[in-house]
Amino acid sequence: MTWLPEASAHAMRIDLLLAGLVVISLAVLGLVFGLMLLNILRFRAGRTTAIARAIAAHKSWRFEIVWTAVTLAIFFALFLWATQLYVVGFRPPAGAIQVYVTGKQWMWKVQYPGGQREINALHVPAGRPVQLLLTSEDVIHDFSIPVLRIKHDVLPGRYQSLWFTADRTGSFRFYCTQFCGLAHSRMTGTLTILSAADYAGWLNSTPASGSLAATGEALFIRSGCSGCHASSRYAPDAADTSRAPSMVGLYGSRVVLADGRAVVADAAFLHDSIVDAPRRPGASFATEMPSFRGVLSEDELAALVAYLQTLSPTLPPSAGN
Amino acid sequence: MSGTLDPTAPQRSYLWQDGTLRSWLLTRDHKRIALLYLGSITAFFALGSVGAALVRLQLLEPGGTILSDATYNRMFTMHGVVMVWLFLVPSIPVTLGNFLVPLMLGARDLAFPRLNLLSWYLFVASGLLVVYGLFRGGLETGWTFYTPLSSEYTEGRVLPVVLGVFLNGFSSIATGVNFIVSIHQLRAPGMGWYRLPLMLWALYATSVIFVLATPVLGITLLLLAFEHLFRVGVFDPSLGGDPLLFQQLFWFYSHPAVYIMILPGMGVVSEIVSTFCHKPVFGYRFVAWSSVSIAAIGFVVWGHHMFVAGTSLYSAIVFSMFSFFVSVPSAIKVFNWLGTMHGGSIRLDAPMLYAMGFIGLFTVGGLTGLFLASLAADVHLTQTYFVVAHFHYIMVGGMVSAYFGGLHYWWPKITGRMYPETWGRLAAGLIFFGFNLTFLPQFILGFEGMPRRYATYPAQFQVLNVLSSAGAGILAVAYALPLVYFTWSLFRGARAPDNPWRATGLEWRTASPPPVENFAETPVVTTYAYDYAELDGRAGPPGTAVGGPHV
Amino acid sequence: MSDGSALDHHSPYETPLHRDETAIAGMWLFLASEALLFGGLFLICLIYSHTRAGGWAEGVRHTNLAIGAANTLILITSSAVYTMAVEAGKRGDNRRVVRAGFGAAALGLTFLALKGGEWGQEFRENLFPGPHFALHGPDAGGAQLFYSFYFLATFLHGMHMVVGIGLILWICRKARHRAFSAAWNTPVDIVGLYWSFVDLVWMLLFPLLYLIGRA
Amino acid sequence: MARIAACWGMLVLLLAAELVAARMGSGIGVGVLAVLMVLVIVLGFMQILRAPPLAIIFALGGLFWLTILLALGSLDSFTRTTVPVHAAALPGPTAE
Repeated sequence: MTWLPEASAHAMRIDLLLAGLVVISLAVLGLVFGLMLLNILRFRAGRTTAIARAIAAHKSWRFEIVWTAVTLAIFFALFLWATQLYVVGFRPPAGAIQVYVTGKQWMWKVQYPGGQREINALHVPAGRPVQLLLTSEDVIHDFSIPVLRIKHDVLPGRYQSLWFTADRTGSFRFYCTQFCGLAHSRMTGTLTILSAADYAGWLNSTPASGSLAATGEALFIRSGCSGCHASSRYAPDAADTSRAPSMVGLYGSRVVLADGRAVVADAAFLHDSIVDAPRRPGASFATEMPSFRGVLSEDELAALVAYLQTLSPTLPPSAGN
Repeated sequence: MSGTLDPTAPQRSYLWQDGTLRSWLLTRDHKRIALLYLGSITAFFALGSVGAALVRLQLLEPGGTILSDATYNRMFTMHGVVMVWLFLVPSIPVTLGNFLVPLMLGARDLAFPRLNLLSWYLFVASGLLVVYGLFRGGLETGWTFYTPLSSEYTEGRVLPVVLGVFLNGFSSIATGVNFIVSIHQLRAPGMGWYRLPLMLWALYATSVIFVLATPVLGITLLLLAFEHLFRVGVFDPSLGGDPLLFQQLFWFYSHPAVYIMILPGMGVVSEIVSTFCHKPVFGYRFVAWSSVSIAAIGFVVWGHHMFVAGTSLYSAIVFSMFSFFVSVPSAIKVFNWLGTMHGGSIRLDAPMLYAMGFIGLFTVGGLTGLFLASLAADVHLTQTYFVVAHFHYIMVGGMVSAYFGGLHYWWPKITGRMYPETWGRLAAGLIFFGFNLTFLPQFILGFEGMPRRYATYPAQFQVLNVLSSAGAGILAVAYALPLVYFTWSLFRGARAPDNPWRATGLEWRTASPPPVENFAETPVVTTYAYDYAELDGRAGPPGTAVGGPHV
Repeated sequence: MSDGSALDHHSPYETPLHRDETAIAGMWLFLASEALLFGGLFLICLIYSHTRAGGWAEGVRHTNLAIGAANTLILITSSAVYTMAVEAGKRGDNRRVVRAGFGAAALGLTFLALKGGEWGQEFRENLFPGPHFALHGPDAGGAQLFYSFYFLATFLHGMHMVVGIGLILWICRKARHRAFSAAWNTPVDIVGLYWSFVDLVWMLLFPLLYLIGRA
Repeated sequence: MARIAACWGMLVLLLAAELVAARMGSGIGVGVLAVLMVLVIVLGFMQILRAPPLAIIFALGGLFWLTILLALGSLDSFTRTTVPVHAAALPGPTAE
């Protein structure tokens, strides 16, 4: 397990605050446990001679004043330190890239100023302030990005703002952290921080809106496929195929079936596999895929297949099934 | 239990005065009501623990193989609802408190004995209603019932659970009214406010919260029930309603409820530490007033549950500042317990071990509370496992340790039997170890960003989760131990003398177990609460402790 | 408590006076608790009547002022009549307790009957919030919030009325058996506190539901 | 008896004044009159001043906590700036 990375200057400042809190806590803990231990060692019944206890009882108020005052002073300093870092969140800089994020049971829809849309994924450039405008279509969600040390609840009926300037490229996870019902723990996604040039390239290569593949992506989430199948190259769990095979690069690859035949996973194979999942030799997955016969319409299957094809970008998409 | 019936006992104890079931179910005796409560909350504690066990088993694997998402969500909701309202909130007040308040006051009973019995029936009814809702259909909103999830988007059984908790509130209010009025009106002759045991100060402060915070929960749940029933209501965002208002009202009760849980524990620890150090509590008045100020300031900090919820900046700043203030009186208490130990004559019997466990674990819980009171740090840590670990340190590490310590400490008085000391110490040690193994890793998980209430989680968190689950296994064994040896002691335990710990306090001046009237004649108080010199003078020179207080 | 002024053997009290004072103090404490119960409702009203002022006021304008004002008058009178029962109880005059008690209870029932009529009218006019809500326009949402508040507040107050009337009838039954005396009349007093409190809550609900924002 | 009649008379007068104030559109006036009515009931009918001192403490305590609830509970709503989402805007603005 690696330590949680810091992907912004703000994250570093928060970690400094946390470190300060940890140091203070350890000091107090050391004091409390140390005194407890010392007292036990020195004052065990039968081990100690009588000490002037009455004095302690009558002079207590001096100690009380001292430790009350010291605690208050430390607390006040902490309060100021933490508050000043919090206020920053309420003051987004002018000129930030505004990205709309909508939470919905149980997925995140992301929309960029240029009309690009994504599901459960967020691409941002490093070095430029980004402001997320968050709202929900149903219950309260929460958009949490641990590597940036920020989160905010996402409420129906109003916009919440969350802003940051990332300074480290890479792919990280974001979560829904406000309990939102059945598939709450599946409502996660990938934050991809790109260099400015990569970001521009990504914007250009991403279709603006409404394509068949985009519909398929939404279906992939809504029908529960994403609960088991990995579908993102960048996601931290892209390698996790314990529950089901990954969809990344599946289209066009060779698949060995239970009877030993090897077939190329083309559009028809994808279509039939969704309707009735094939058995694979030697593979032991934690979950068994249900049949989707009659659950998904043909239009929906087409959209799903179109989406799966985009996960193998080096191959040209077929003309459907 | 009739095996321990002893007709030759010199005094007719409250336990065997009249052994019929009817006499128990219609009793107005605060001591019997305490035992009725003890039985009920033990059952609910077991039920809540089953929920916890299933949650921890599920989290052994990142993919969560043993429960479906839906079942997992129901289980943590069940764990939360049962533990909070059917165990933690009532625990010490209704068992030890019911038993001890009149005894410590030198009174025959509480001010309103019939109200006391009614409160037990309300409690049982509410418990059954909640359990019915949780098991016939289930509920998956978490114990916080946030709208609009709980009002308009859940298929769960909101109504029975919410109405159960609503009823439960009336049981709490009845207990609170009873305690406050009793402490005002029924003190024995000579017992001034500064002669009250600190346990009573703590219970008084707790009762203030019972009486003044619980009704707000009541109205909040009624509003929620209305909205769930008619699918439209005052929190409905589609009408321009504000779901955060539900949270404001909910936390107006539920944050002070944390102090309902911890204040009685602090009272118990004050009693135990003083007795087992054979020394007056250091800074009595500060400890006493810190209870009252915790209860008072505890009412104005609820907004710290909502720092990322979308409340205003001003509100966040005000609540953050108050949240820092509320930890000052808690710190005062911890330092005063340590001051009490200094120069005492310390005996490490099981109750003292539990009390020291409380001090240590509560300190960790309090310090991590500072992280969450600090605005910017809270933004990163809230709603993750850090919060889960933090409040378990307060409620389980702190409160449950104190509850077990109190049970051991007063067990001889309640039952007239001694528990086996070695087993008591073993269980105390095991609880401390198992608890830390369970919840320390969760602080790290929280910092790493693992959200709470997740049925599945990314594989990178597995190691710490396995550690935590292993600790939970140890904790389960440790909690089962007292159940076994307490039961054993009812039949085979040594007879308890009236004052086995050489403690001050009026409850130790009567028989173990006490007679129905509590005291043969009304005791008269002539000295302050922890006057060991007077006690040793009365009892003659102590035979067991060399370091007795000869000044 | 049924055996009048004597203390029963289990009672934790020194003297009857001690017991009676304790009971009255306990009732006040319970009323403080009740005040916080309604406090949650008042908070809702305080906030929405500002943040959703337009819709809220529109809701207020649609309430039936005539019935509301009549009910206020009835409740004032009922509370006054029951206070006479309390005075009679202090003198040990059981007959007057019965008479005043029945009077207060009858007025209370009248209040509930009028309230029920008002509710019926509102249901017919589709003022109960939901998909068929009668008011439309930009402020309809706020008006629905108001009516959610209105129905819950009047329901809760109505439940308190029902409990109060039940308690008064219980007092009347005891008084008919000549249970009270100049030495012992605490239950009459305590029920009086409760009844006046229910009255007091209405004195606050009435302006909030019918008056403020009406003009 | 005279006390009860006087209180009743005062309450009726206050109610009438309340109706007049409401007609004039004075919300504050209505509020003040309502508080006066509550005072008449607490002092006249419930006779708080003749209750045991403990009762007065409890009543003041309840009032104090009620104030906390109303003051701190409304703090957030009255200091918050809310950007509402209009139903039409939900699919997302296309041009920014």
